[in-house]
Amino acid sequence: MQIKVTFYSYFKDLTGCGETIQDVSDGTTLAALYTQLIARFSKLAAMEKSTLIAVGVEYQPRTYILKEGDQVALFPPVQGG
Amino acid sequence: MQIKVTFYSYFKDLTGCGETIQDVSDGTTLAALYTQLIARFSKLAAMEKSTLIAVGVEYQPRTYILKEGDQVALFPPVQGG
Amino acid sequence: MVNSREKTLTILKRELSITTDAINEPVLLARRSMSDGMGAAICFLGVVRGEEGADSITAIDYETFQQMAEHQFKLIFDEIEKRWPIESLRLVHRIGMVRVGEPSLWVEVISPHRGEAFAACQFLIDEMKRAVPIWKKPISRRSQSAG
Amino acid sequence: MVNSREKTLTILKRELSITTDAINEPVLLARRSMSDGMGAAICFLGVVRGEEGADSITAIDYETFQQMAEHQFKLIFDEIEKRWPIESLRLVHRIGMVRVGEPSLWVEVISPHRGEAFAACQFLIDEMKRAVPIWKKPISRRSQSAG
Repeated sequence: MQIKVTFYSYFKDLTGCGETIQDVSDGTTLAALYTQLIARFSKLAAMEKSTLIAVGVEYQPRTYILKEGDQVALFPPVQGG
Repeated sequence: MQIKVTFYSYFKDLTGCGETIQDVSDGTTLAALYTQLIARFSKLAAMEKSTLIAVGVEYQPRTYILKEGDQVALFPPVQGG
Repeated sequence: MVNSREKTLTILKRELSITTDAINEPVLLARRSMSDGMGAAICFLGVVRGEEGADSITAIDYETFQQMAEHQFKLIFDEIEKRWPIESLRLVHRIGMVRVGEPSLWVEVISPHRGEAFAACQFLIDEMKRAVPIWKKPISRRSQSAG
Repeated sequence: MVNSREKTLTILKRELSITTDAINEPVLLARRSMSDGMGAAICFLGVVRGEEGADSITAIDYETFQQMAEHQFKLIFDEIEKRWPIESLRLVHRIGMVRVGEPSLWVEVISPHRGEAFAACQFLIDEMKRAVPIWKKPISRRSQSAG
């Protein structure tokens, strides 16, 4: 299935894009998705530990299993205020 | 010497006056002054532990020794705000 | 959008605005309402400072993932509602370009006593900085574009 | 009037008013000034509540020993100056008759970061309640004069 992935803040500079589509197989976790994205956007590799990941508008752990229609957002630590 | 004593808040109701003059001898402490005031204003007796005492605009302990010209203020716990 | 909620002590009046408009404190103040049981109001204003780390800056460009930011603020408001008796909670976060000296954040908390107003206001800002997807890009005096 | 002071981090702009005049927030707000290095402003407003203990009241009559109150506030301001880098500290305490729903206390603290603004503001109010000679006489709904 196809998962839409959006990047925020300087992650857009690291990947060179605001969003992308990633093809994943059934049962793919967020951790596995991240590994696949690193293969395409190598600069994400250094960010892996500090990256926050949301599905829709909720934070999700790396063990989350993707399902059809999920929209994923990847971004660095937030800093509002 | 003569010490001017001012009362605030409900201490004015307890003593029936806003201020008074108390004659004291040299070396009199605030504790001794308070005892003399109780002799005149018996309702102060119950307040002795919670009374705050200032000389001029500074809080002073009961051991403070009065000197000529001191102005003493007696009042209950403060409650600004 | 809202998690399961326990019985709350008071009904929370909530206002949330994430906007590119400048924060207008006098207008926000004029819209305040407090019932007779309320004894404390706290306003917090966060203002863009002239330096970010060692760098001298002219502005901060704030970016947000707005839909998620609104949801995450709602979760924090829900948690505050569970923890403290708050009558009113209003928050404005400005996004886009905010120049040095201009406010980026305005928070108001109204409650019966000051203890809960201070606690809720600090909790709200702490949680915002932990969970609400907003990011800062400092605009440096030299480059006008450094990150 | 001021105790011996250690070297301070910033110069404190101090304004203190103990007055029977109504607290005018918009006017106070309009007089605010913040330099480029300041990132946080907190305002606290204390308002007379409709109940005092179990009693329903219409107002609080505030009394002060003004000269001592001003001195005690100055001691607290001095202590804050030693503890936190505060640029501006303004406080208005209304005295005399203050009706339910009207503010009796307004405090503003301006500092580089929010942590010190919150800390200094809470310290100021706590210390005021401990040391500044101001007393409340609640005016009950029934008697209009009960203590």
